[in-house]
Amino acid sequence: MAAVYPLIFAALLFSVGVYGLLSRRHAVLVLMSIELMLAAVTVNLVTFWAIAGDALLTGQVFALFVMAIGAAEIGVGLAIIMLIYRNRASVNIDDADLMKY
Amino acid sequence: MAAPSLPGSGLLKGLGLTFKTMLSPATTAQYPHVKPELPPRTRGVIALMEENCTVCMLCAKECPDWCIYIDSSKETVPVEGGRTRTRNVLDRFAIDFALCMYCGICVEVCPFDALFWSPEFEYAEYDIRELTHEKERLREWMDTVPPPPPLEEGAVPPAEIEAGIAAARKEAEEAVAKAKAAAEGGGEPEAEGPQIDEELFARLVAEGTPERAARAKAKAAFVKAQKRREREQGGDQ
Amino acid sequence: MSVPEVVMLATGVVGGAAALLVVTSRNVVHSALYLVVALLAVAGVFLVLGAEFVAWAQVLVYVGAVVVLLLFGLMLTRAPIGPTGQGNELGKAMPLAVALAVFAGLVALIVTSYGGEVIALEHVPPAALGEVLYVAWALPFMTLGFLLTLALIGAVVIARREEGEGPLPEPDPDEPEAAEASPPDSSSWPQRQPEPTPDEREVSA
Amino acid sequence: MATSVFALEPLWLALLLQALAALLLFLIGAVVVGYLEHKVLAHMQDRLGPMEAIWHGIGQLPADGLKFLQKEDIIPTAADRWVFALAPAVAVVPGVVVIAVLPFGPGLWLTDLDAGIFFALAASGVTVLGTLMAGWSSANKFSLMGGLRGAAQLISYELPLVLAAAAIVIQAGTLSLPGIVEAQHGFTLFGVPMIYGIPHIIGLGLFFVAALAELSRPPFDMPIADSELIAGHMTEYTGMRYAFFMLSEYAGMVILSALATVLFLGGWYPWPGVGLPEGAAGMVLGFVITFAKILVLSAIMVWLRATFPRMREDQLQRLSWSVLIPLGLLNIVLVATAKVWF
Repeated sequence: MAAVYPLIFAALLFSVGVYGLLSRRHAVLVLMSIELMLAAVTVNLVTFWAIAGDALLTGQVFALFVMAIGAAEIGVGLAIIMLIYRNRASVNIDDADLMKY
Repeated sequence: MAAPSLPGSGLLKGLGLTFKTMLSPATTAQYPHVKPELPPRTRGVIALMEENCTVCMLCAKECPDWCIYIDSSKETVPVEGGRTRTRNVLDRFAIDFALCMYCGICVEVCPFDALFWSPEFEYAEYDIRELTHEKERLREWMDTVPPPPPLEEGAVPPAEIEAGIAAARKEAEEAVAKAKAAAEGGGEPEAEGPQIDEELFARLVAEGTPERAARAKAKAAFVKAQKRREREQGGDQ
Repeated sequence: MSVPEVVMLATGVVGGAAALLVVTSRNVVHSALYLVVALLAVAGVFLVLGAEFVAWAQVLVYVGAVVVLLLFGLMLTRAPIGPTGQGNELGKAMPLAVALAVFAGLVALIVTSYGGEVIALEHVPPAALGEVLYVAWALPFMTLGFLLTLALIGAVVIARREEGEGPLPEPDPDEPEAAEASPPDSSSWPQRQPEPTPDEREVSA
Repeated sequence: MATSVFALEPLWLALLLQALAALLLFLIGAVVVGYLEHKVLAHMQDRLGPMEAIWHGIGQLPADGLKFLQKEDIIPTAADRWVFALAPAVAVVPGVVVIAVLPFGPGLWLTDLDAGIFFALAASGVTVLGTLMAGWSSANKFSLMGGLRGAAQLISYELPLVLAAAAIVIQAGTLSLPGIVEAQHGFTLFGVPMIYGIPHIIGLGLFFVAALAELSRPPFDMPIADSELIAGHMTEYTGMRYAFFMLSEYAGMVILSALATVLFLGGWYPWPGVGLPEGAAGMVLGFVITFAKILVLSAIMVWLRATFPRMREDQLQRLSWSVLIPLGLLNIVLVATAKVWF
């Protein structure tokens, strides 16, 4: 199977994630975009492992690691969003600008 | 203080109870296949004894739901050798069981025992309008009305029934006496004074009670005893 | 075209379309549901590539936990039925340009570098993955576990409601009229008033 | 190890037969367990349950299915149409998919995945999405509360479930479900052949309690909670869509009972060390034994439903996070220690 298919799929996911991250202001949507980018990274990792044929399965292991990081990130990120919502009654990330001044 | 129990023993006790219940036979009545055993005073439906109805309208007036419909007309009855009389004829008697709340006031107020409770309950209809039942149907239900339950052991019978029995007996006795007198050849019946309980009278007089009061008391006791005797005889029949 | 390529193309198209819908949908909950589809497509790609365990882990962790957590968070903050006004500024030229540039650059890079590369698909049993994970990668794996524990504790600490920090502000006992004069707005969830921003403070001062 | 009876050529025929068999097993399992629940629950409440359909009500569930089919399909005006319509399917599909890896007898499985138990747990975790989608899209506050409770509950109880299964995986040394059954077949405790359920009694308890909570069955039925939330996420559903939710609940009972059977009760073997005859007779016997074990476990679930009142939401969360999960971790440590020691 040609290697470009999964790689282009990963590139598509990543750029869609970039677009979402830059254009959307809803905090949870931003988290989702980050998840998309992380998923693109895992696809890349697994694809490169499949191309290289590593005996230590580095790509797969790192994909698992990225997943764990993603889960941790979602947990902490949502906790922060909940806190902001409780204090400011908004989930718009532009409203969370208290530290700017 | 309750003895300290193992944690979780309450849970096990509950499980045991449900398991025991599962093994015991179920109490469900398989209704359409097995008819329920209804108590004798079940308020299933109101039946009409059409012959007893005098169109007094008491039931219709007392009904809180106004669900009894009565139509009647006057009919003249020729009487031989006298003036013609009029009487009420029942043309329509209907109860709307969609409105009826089964309070039983109509049965209670009917002065002529024309309305009864029947244990019949299977008269459901698909259309609510068909729940208005006419007197023919109500009369049919009369056949399902059970006889009044027997009186309890040692209960005092209702006064009006007792009076009726007493009157009937007296009439019969008089007839017998009259017949006897006729047979004996027209001898005047001996006018008996009121009988008294001689024993009690003697005892009361000995105790110093005025004679008139003692006589009255003795007489009352005698009448009471006689009534009891009559009742016992009636009960045997 | 071989069977794996067809499956890969199909999952790729579905996943890419779902990903696009995630960032363009006007309804945040729909976005989260499209994210499920996109992540499932990623799991499908893993399956085609022979990484079975990673694929199931993707389903268990992402679909079973992360997206559910996201939806849960969405519904706890605000559960809108229908489009929401918040954070839906579409059609911004800048993000679109950046995303397109990233995509074009990546595709050019991939095609020039891996244009002719062919993957020899092989299936890796979970046992083999387990062996390398617990032998060669034991230390990073444990570090990761430590990180996850820290993240868990951190999330609990952040989201925990402090003692006395109720959803409603305590009424001031000195000014009973004020409390009566402003009945709580029944249309909104009872919540604390947002603090005035520094600008407002300056204006009032 | 035996291979699947479905390993035949050509591929499309095998796939078609597998799909059909999975659907059939799903439906039959759900209907049988549904009937079991009707009857056992009834007798535990001093009732008889369904008695009219065919004989002692055995036709009741198919009749109910027919009735659901002809019911009007109502979608609330304010509902999110697509999500509302899709939610029951999302709740049902994982169940059908999981059936594919469950072994119902020697060779009687549709496919033997290397990561079978992992796949089963991952796929059954997707069911919660159906609950959430239904709860949110109904545009009803009871539904939303039910959906939220369901999500919170399923996330917290997924962990003890996976932890309990992980201990068995450590013990058996394989993730494959038929592999676990075979490993259990050769398991001896101090020289006596033994099912895993006896030394792993903690794991069995954890798995069972977590499974009950995963299924939102009483005493953990807060997402449905008919006395407070009407029917939770199912409040607005009618007809076939509602039937799908019921089907997924009953099929979930079958699936989790089957998983518990494989993990703790020796699968299709009557007892470890006691073999089955070769060939078709062994298959039939194995299927009967597996199904009997599944029915016993399902009956216990019904028994618990008949006995215990519903827990409170905070009690539920506390039970999971401060009792079951620490216990599950401790169980893994114990099992791993014992595995290395002996």
